[in-house]
Amino acid sequence: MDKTIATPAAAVADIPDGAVVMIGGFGGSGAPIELIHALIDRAPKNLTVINNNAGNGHVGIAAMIEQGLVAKMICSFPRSSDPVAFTEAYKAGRIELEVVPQGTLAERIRAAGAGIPAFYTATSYGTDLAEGKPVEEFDGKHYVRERWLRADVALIKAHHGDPMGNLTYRMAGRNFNPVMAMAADRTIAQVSRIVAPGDIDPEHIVSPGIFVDAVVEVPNPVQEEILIREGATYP
Amino acid sequence: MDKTIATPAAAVADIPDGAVVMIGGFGGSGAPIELIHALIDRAPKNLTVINNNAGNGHVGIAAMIEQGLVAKMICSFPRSSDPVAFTEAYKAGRIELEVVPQGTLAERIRAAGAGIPAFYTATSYGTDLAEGKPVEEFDGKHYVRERWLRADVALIKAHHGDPMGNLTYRMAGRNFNPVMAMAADRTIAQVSRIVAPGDIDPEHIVSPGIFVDAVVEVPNPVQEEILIREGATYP
Amino acid sequence: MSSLDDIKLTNAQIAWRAAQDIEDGAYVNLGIGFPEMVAQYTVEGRTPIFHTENGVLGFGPAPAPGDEDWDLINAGKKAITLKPGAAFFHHADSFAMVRGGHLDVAILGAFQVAQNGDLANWSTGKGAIPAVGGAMDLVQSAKRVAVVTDHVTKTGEPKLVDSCTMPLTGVQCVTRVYTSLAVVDIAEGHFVLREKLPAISFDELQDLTGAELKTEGPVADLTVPET
Amino acid sequence: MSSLDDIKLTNAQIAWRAAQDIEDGAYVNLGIGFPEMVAQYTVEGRTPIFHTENGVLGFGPAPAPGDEDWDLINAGKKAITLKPGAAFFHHADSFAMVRGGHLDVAILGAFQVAQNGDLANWSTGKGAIPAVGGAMDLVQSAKRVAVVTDHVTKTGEPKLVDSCTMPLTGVQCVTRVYTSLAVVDIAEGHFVLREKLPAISFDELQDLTGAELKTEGPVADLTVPET
Repeated sequence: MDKTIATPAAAVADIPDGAVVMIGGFGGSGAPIELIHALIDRAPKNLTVINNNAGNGHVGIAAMIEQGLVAKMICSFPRSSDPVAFTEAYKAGRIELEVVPQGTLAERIRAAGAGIPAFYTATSYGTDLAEGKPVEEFDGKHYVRERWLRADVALIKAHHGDPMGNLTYRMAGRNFNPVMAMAADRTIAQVSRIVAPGDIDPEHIVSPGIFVDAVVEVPNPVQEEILIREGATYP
Repeated sequence: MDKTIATPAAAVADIPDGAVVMIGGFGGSGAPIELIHALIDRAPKNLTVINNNAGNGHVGIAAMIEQGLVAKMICSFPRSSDPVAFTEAYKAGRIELEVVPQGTLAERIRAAGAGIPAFYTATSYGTDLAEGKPVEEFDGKHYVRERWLRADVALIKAHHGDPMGNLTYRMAGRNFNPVMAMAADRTIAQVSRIVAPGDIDPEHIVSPGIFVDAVVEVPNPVQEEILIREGATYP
Repeated sequence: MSSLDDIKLTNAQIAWRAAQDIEDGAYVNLGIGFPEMVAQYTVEGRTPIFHTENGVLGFGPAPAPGDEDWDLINAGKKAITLKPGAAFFHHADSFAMVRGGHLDVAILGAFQVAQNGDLANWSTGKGAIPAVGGAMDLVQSAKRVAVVTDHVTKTGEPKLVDSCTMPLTGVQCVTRVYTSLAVVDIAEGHFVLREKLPAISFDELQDLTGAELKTEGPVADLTVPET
Repeated sequence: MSSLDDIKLTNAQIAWRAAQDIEDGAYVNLGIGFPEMVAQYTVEGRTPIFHTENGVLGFGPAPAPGDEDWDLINAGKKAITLKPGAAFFHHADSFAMVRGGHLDVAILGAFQVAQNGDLANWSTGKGAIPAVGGAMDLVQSAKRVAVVTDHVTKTGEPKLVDSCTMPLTGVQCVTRVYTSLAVVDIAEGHFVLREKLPAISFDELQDLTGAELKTEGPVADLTVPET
């Protein structure tokens, strides 16, 4: 079994118009910029994008929005140091927004990966974000019922990967990446280095290969934060 | 902050009669035998014990049952190579049994640790084990609602631990231990070695210290499977 | 027909037949006991990845006696070894793999399989101490749920039945049954015979089956090597 | 009373006061911005462990400029460092810590806090793009939820109110408010004044507060160092 794919372009080649796409990362940390930019080159339309944020500057998810790929964002925090791409699209009515509390977002994604179609959380009870959702009382406390959140594709960034799809991450770059890997029909991981099966200690694997469909090596990935500080624009 | 405790006896000294006690391990793998035996020495009564199994031979959980500590077992599989302790107590009406499908057991425990009071699973739908539980249809499929499973105390077995409570595990000895660590008011871990904070790579910590209240070093822990093959009895 | 005992497949042969349907790279969970034998007959050139509920993916056969490490066991509490690329994880993650539909194949034993795919394999319902393990999770969520079993019970009663009389493990979950006499699919609420031993006639097989055996096109010969 | 601006505490001083209540070994989450300052005033001899939503426990202050590693950031996307014993984990585990009640203290900013503990801090409700982050998770589940805030808005309106008029972040969740003028607890649906600046009278403080300030025993002087 060999899940490696030669290039980011080849890895994202089959993502169709209208796809629901999870994209890992929290800000620039753990953001799969090379996969995102390869997707922009392909330019599918009407995507629903799931990420904690809604892009920053003019690269990554912000560039996806500017290039007109994104019909809807599902995120917890559509602000950033330079949120102009999302803000303009939103105010012009070109993009739909679903705001989800960050922990609920993470848990909805994990629930999809774990086969849990719905769960209860105290988060958002009594707030506008709970409107229309079933509420139930357990042991005298109120909870809101939330549904799983699945995707057609997940684009994630890992650190080391092997051909079986086993992955490690790098520091806080882990964030949403391992749960998104579980929740998509097809999970595509960019890794800084592909190693041989067995080279990652079985104790240290964070995402077992069962959750990963494709691994593409990007040896020196750019860091979104650096690009933004340089004022970079894609393409 | 120093969560280390000198001896298993001191670590379990406060567990009262009637406590709900999660005990990690799957068979003998990852079973905290020294903590269990220290608890038997203390001999609290009317405990509810949560474990995948219900003891084997005449050591560990089986010995807890034989010594009359256990009023109720919550487990997925109360059988073993030598299940006489549980079987006799059950047939004599001295012990109550709640059988939970293994994945539901793991998820109920994880849910308690994650603040999810209830969730839906397809597991057990249409079976006797779903009797009396709410059923709901999501996207055309039926699911059973399950409640979280909390405990007063968790006794777990880890590999390395530091004074802040950070833990690693050893091979398949991981099993229920990390989720039980999350789900108890007080989590007591026996570890083969206590190392200094920072000695465990932050990338390799499986249970962050926030889930762990007490760490006790048991340098050469016995393996339950070996005890059983030797025909050992405790005390 | 000769005596059933003379013609029927051994468990090893049933396991061999089940192994032929496991694709390269498939993620597979094998039930404790008889189903575990399927791993021994992995088709040359294919590398399925075996999952065990207690938190290992990518394990291999038992170690040599004396080499056991009892922290490295499978769901049947037997010592195992690791293949390159194996991974450890905790129980909630392990069942996220199961419940989340990430396993390609689960193969289990059965007391009874009904023509609608209902499976009874966890409790005889006769006052024995109930013990379910991970079976209810596996049958509801693996992409393909198959059963390996004798075609009939030790007393000659059908195990493929109209509807299960024993407590269910899962509803409408089994899609293929590998028996000691035949390979039977379950489709749209019916048994569909795919393969049978040449030594048994269709009518004889039907007599040993508790519900109608439909056919769709020709029924292939079920041929397996001596084992 | 002198001008409010002359007597009121700086944000640094409010943060200092909040830091005095953080116990040794407490697990603490500090909101983005002003609340983050609380970490700078950790009491000598205490070692709280700081949690950030994006998957780090046990982080330390910002690195020297130029030493940033942008894979190592906090929820405010600022570069951080690690203390010995730090751990990384994914987002679902991070919010398991939050939602599961494992955090001892969460300290957040506020637009409004109501006397029943309701908090509004995520949306002005005025057509700005909504952005909630992890606030709704934190306020419902940390063992103790405290707020650091100016006592009044820039235009002099009370931020401690009878009931919130802005969209809620959480209901009945805040138990203590550290303001630029006072320390106020919330107990049984009421504000209870614990400490106030000596330079302001009770009546003056009440006038700047949108609901009744109750007292239980003596009100202590709120005294903080110059910062």
